Amino acid sequence: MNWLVPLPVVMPLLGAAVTLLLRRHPNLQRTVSLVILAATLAVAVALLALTASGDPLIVAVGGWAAPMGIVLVADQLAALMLVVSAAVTLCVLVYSIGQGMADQDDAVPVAVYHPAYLILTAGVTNAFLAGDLFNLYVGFEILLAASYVLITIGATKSRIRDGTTYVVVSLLSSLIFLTAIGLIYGATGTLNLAQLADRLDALPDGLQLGLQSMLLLAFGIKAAVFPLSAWLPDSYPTAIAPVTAVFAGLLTKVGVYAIIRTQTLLFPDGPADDAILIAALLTMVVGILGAVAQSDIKRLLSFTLVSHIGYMLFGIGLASSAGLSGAIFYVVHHIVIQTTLFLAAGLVERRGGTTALEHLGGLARLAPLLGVLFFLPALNLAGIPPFSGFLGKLGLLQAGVANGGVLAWLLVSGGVITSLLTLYAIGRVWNLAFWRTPRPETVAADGAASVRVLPRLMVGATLALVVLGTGLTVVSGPLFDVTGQAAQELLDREPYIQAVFPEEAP
Amino acid sequence: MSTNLLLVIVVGVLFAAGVTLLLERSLTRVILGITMLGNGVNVLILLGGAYGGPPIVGVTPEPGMSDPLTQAMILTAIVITLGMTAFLLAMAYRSWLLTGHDDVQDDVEDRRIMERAERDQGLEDQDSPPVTAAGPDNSDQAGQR
Amino acid sequence: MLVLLIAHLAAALVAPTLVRRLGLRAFYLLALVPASGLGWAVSRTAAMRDGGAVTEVYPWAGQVGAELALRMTSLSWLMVLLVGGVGALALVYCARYFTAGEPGLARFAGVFVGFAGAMLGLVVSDNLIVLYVFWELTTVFSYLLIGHDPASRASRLAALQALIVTTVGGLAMLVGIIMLGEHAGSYQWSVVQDALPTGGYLVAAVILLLLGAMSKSAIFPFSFWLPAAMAAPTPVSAYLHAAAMVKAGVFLLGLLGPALAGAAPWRPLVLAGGLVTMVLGGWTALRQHDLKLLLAYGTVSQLGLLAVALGAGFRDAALAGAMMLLAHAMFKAALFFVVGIIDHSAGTRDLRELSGLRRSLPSVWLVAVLAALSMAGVPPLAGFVGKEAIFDAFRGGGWWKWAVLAGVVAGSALTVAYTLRFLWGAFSDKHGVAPRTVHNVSWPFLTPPALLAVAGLLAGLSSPALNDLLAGYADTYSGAADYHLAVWHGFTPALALSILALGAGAAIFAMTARTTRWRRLRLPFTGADGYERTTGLLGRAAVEVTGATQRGSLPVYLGTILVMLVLLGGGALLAGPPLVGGFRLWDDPLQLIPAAALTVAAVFAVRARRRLAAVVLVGVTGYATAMLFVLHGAPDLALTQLLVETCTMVMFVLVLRRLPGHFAVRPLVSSRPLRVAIGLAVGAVVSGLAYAATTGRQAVAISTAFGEPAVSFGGGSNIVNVILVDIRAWDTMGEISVLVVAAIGVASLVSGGSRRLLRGGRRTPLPTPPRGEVWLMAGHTLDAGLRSPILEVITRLVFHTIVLFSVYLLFAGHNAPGGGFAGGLAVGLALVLRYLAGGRHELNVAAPVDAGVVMGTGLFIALGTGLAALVAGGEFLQSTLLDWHLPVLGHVHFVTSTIFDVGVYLVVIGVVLNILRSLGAEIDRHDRTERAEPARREEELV
Amino acid sequence: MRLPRWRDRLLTAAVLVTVWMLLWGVFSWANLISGLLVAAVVITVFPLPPVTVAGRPHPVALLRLAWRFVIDLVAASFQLAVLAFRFGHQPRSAIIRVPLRVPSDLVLTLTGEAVSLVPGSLIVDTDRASTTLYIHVIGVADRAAVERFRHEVYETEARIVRAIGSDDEIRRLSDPPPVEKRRQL
Amino acid sequence: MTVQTVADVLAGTCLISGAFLSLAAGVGLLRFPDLLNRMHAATKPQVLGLLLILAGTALRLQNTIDITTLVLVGVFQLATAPVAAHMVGRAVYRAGHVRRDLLIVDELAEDRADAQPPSR
Amino acid sequence: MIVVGIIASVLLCAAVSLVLVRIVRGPTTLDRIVAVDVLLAIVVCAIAAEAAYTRDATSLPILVVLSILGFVGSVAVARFSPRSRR
Ligand code: NA
Ligand code: NA
Repeated sequence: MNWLVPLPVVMPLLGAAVTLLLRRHPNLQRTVSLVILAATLAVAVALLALTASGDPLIVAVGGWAAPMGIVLVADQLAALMLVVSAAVTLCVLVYSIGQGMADQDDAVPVAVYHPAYLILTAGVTNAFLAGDLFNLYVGFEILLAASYVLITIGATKSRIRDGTTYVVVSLLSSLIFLTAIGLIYGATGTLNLAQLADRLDALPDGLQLGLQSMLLLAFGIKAAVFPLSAWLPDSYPTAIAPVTAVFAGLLTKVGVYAIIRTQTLLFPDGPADDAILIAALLTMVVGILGAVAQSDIKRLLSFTLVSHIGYMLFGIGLASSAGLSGAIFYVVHHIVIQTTLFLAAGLVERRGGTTALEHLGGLARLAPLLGVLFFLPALNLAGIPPFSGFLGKLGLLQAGVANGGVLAWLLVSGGVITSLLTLYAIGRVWNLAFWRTPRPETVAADGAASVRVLPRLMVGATLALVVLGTGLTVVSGPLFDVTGQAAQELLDREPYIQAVFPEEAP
Repeated sequence: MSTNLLLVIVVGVLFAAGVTLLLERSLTRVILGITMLGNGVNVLILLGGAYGGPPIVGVTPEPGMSDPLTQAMILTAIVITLGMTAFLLAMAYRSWLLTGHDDVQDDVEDRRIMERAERDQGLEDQDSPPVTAAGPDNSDQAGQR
Repeated sequence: MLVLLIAHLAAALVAPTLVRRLGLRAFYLLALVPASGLGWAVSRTAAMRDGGAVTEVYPWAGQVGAELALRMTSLSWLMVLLVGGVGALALVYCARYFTAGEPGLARFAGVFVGFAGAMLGLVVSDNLIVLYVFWELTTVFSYLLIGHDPASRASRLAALQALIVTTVGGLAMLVGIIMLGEHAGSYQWSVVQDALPTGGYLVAAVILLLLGAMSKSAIFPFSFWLPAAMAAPTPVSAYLHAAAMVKAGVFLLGLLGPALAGAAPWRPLVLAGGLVTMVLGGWTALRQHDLKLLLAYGTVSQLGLLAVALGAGFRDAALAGAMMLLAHAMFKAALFFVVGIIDHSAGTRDLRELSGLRRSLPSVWLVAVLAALSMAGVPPLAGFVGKEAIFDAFRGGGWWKWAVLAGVVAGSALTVAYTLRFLWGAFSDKHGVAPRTVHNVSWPFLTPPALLAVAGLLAGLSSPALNDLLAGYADTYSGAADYHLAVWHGFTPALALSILALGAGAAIFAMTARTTRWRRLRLPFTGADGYERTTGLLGRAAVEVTGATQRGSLPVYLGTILVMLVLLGGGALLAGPPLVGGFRLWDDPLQLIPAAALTVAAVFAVRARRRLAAVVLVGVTGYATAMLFVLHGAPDLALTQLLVETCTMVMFVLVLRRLPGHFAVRPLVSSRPLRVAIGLAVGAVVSGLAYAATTGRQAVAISTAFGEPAVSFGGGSNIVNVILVDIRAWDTMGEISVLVVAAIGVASLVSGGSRRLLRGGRRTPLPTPPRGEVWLMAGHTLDAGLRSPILEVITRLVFHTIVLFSVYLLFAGHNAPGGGFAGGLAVGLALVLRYLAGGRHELNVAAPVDAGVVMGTGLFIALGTGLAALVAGGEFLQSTLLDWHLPVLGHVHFVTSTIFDVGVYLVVIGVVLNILRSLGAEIDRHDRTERAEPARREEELV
Repeated sequence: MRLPRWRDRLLTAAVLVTVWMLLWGVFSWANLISGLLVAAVVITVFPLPPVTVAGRPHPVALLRLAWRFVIDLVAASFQLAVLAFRFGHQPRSAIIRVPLRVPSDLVLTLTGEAVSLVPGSLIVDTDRASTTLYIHVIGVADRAAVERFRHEVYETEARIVRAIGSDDEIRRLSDPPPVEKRRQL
Repeated sequence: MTVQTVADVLAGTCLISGAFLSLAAGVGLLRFPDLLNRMHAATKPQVLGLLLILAGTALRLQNTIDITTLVLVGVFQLATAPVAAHMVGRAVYRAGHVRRDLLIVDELAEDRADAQPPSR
Repeated sequence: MIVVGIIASVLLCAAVSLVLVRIVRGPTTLDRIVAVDVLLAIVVCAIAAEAAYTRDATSLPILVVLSILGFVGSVAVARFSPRSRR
């Protein structure tokens, strides 16, 4: 079944090619995109099932065996990420189709959106599957290039301004990543991750640390780790809702994924773990304080996004099986929830005409369903039990307590405070936007515009994600099985390396 | 492995110049900075591969070939940089079309919060209990910090 | 038990629909759900004797210790009774309390039932994680219930306050739970209590757990949230604050006490907190005018008492506490219900406005008195039994018990006093206040409080029977089992204390009724102040921190990243061994020339004040880099770099023709030294790393083995090209996707999302060319001043040649420098030439296809070769060598990866075409519209 | 009308095939056939107006043209190099109008090219309607030198037309130089 | 003196002359007073210098495959270099970067003045 | 041949330096573009000379590219040079 492995990348690219050819047929384009992403989801699920045995699936692309050619590696972690990302991208696609049809594609030109969106998906899946450092870079480039297009779609003044921040910072991170690759290749003469795992060990410590920190820097920017995170809240909120949603949910997590992968596989001795923990703490606290200071839902959510990246780093920095498992669980949770919240924020914007808190009010009464669509994921984000946010946090806190070090305890406290402040920030949003009596201006606008009806597809897509997010609670047992196994595989390294180089097995 | 000092210096020069341009406000300069950094990275990658003749079988004997893999990487990087440059230039143009210049502006919302911080105010939130007795126009507090 | 929980959940979900369908009658139906909990608990009564337990375990997320382990022991049995019983009654009460049109009623019903379910789950959880789950759920549901009237700011704020304060405690508790659980290796309380840690670890855990319990139960200093939460509708107050939410805290004390009360911080914290709360709560209750608030502070006070009793950590106190828990639930719920009735029929709860209700609402009065006397501790009511048991428990045995006893007695006196104030305030005839006119109270409205009040009486009377059931819990404590619950123990010191409390209470009431000076007596600092100050500080901190870190400025962000690079990279360099690896000055002295040129150009590019000058200088660095490639034995790179440089130059020119010639002088002049410093530092660090990395190499590069397989498997002798189209074709596939999407983006940006986007081809018929020589298809459409016959003729002559050359590059690339990229770029530049010579119409005619179609086709071909290999049974993108011997042509050698390269070639052509259409033709069009219709341009800008 | 178009197309194809063979550097049947194929594809995919060459190549005249070109090139390059190294000397220059006698873009272009390629002269502008080249010349000291140069350009035109021009065009070379024509206007 | 040596000597001469012409171009480019004059200097390495060096290279490589390419390079360079020079020269003139004091005569300016202003 | 190589290198190096000065000095963009043209011509010469020196023809395609497409950049600049538009 190895032939399935390249498909999550190939199919979206094929879809992009087809949608480019079909650019004058919006309906066909939509159908193609939907079919492609649904198929990608199916393949991802199949891969998750196939890798459950603990043996990663390996494909030497083009038949060029490692380390010569590029290998794609689908282990539990990669497969899990594929499933989540495919599910989320599919829902967001439905949402954006709903939005596009409602707005007659004024804001989302189909001819640009669909190919770019599919290419974005391909980049994400490629990054997850990459078993080769340079191919990881290419995966990043694909998703970033597509994201540049998506974030500036419509090319309004504010989108250009905020998009510039995003694009330039991302380009810098890409350059740093490429620098790191150049240095790593210079030092080791290989690009294959499994082989690098071996060859990097042989390098002097200082050099290893230098290479590691360059990679961490590059991924840290993408993952929005403090102090490399300031670009995010300035750039994400301005884009159209589905774009913001999928960026917030998915793209930062690709950075986190890359950190997890490289830290565990390439630098298992963990000289940077303390630094990661400190960064995690700062990210959490500074991020959530930022959220508290905001008065716009989308910006506020962007800051919570930054803040909660800290949780994932926390687990990575602990470098224990429990910590990694918690971090991976949290990644999965956060992808779904953060996406959902931004989609809901998009609905809020449609219904209330804005996401600025000062102009919102009474949404719980005006649109009760929207209230539910926001409230549940919001609680989930704040880590209210029994939602997945709680379970992930629980796993992390347990790992932190089990670690018992001073930094770990600081992180536990920071995690708790962040959780509380997230609740506070979310509570303020709920109080103002949903509970407070509707603002006069909202009411006035409400009477006039029929636009304020929420398109069924958009609501349906959001609802599906809410259900998915809530469903994580129900399946948390099996999910923790997967994340636990993934974490164990990561720490062992051997399954990965042996899968890539079977002949060297003892 | 010994290394080519000249190329190391070239890398440094390109990075230094690229970064200096990158930190400017004019998008044109930023783009040029990125172009130069791109060249710098390419030379850096080149540096990581062996020096030699063109890696073409039959032209150069195999032990004397330069490293083809670094070249393939650089080629990929060059082409990607081309695409990105085009995109950034389009952004610069759009920015000019919309605002009359290509300077990257500061974020409005961030400015607002920074101003609040400078004026020593808390949240602007009608629904929280009043944060400090001092209102926005309590100026004697403002000068303290 | 799981069935019960699921029933609650299901009921909560259907409740809104039910209420919408059936109106208020739905509440009766919903009341059946908690009632079934009550019934179930009653049916399990027998099992509760002698410390029996009912247990159920279901898997959930065992990896984090979360298993649905449910276990009912005697204390939880008691709580189930209360939760179910009071819950059912509260729902029944709702049916009358609300009017049918009440906004948000449907949601309210669902939340209420959900809350009851959460409370039920909380008390039957054996797993501490699951307990926390339900604990937080009650918090959230209470948030929604307290904020039932969201239009009121007070109600919203109170809800948020309750949420935050109890969550603070909850999170602390969670950490405590985790500490215990991680130590024990299990989160099952029945396991954990036998595997407790010791020392400071235990102390910390206990403190954290107590924070949770105390904040939930509104123990000082967290008590402030509870009275504020009175903004909720009365049934909610009755339920949350009598039987449910706040009881969770004391329940936790009772649950953990047997195992943890011995830990150092437990008793001091619990007893001190409880006593202070009891006295302060009672005292404050005396000050209230709002009956509901009076009861609320009364609740605070009683919670203090319950905390003292259940947290004291020995058998008799626990027994007393359990009894008091039961009693309190009954009388407090009944009294809240009464207040609700009064509010309903008299229209106010302010005791200064209420007068004559004893006569107008005699039945209500009767119920109120019965409940109130239980609260005051008058025999033979349940409240008396409980309180006397407490007095007895703390009698004797150490100074701290005496101190507690004194406090409890004082608190009880205050309880008596505010009880009297309540009865007096609600029902008496007041001087100078006109008797309120009231509506009649229907019996279903009064039934719930009446039932509870009577239950209080019955519980008091049947206390010996209850003793057997509650002792099952109390006996889990160490200590002699010498006390039994009963109304009458004879003339004991406890009875004396009861009488003392009653008398003192009456005296205090009498005193406070006369004067108001005592009202000024209050603490200098309250929890509410603390909350406000904390949130205020939080707001300030948030703004300050965000203002400091979130500068909103791109250069600052980039600078931060680069400084981090310098710190991390430089730090690693300094941490490592000194850089002493071998080096050579150069590989070829000729490298000096491009290196020097590059340096000069780089320095002056940084200093350039004109855009195009900077572009040219940066271009020079590019050309110099190309020369370095040539000298390094990388002709493919040089070829591509030169083509790309030309392309880049053209793109710059196309865009910059619209921008001002000079850079604005304004920005960042002052920070220039800083920028240069960062630049130099980054340059130094990267150089250092490059040096360290390349001298640190020990292994042989994998690419040294590429030569032979490139020929035998890849079918090409240009290894770089074989890598690109075969060995690492997967990367190339990604790379062309990048190009495609970038090109789409360029079009999207330049056209600003307009729908004519990306469309190529001839849209409007061209004007017919004038008579005479025609060299280009649309040269005549260009302004005469821009045309040049020489350029047109040469373009005409070399265009096909360039395209031909590009095909050569494409096919020769496998064995010599070239390939799809270079070929595609060459065609692109040929098209640029056409555009330059003939203008935008010429471009359309030159390539009368949609650029998207070209890109799409190219991408499709590249992917298609990959998929074809997959279908044929190979790996994705696997190539095949084909060799034929044909007549005339001789030996033909073909590699399928060439088809892939053709795809690349097409993609690159499409990309350049698309970029050219956007940056060239589209901008031309803007220029035209701008000149033709200045007004419309304004519109576009906005 | 049909025949010349086919001839033009074949000419284009022949040029392309030649270039193709030169690029590969191997004169084989395989290259010839593939060259034809590629040329056909290129011409079909990117159609352009036919290159209407009125005349036909005259080999002797072509050789003469080439020879004179090389001579001029070497001489001018040498002169200009001397000029470059004559420090302290400010060379004078002129911009001259040269209306050609043969009204053809191709002749205009080729003459322009030939003039440009020889160092010391540069086409500053053209006027299509009157087939006029405006040439910047360096190192001319006076009016006489200007006229000498103008004459040289006419000779270049003549050599080019004689090499590739039609009979009609060659006949036009004997017309009086249009400089006077213009002045008369 | 073998044929090979003769070829090498010739090639060396060609290469050095070509390089020298490049240097002359550099000097002229730096020294000539106005842009149009500098452009003349620029033509030398593009034409004769290049042709010389290509000839030298051909003499060294001595095989058909490469010589044909060199021929093409020469032809292409001859075809395209004047176009660039012409376009730049035109732009220079139109932008007015001309030292008129160094011009003996400017017949283009005369014609411009006669005719209607250039069309846009 | 070594002597030839050294002499040619020195000459070309000197030429590059002079051209660079013009590129840096300007003063106009067109000055720079002319200088870049010369620079490219020198690059062609240098690559060809290198090929001659090493008798290695692999870089010849670069020469073809430069000879047939090198002029596009300057034409573009000239075509859109600010004042020639009107
Ligand atoms: Na050839
Ligand atoms: Na000339």
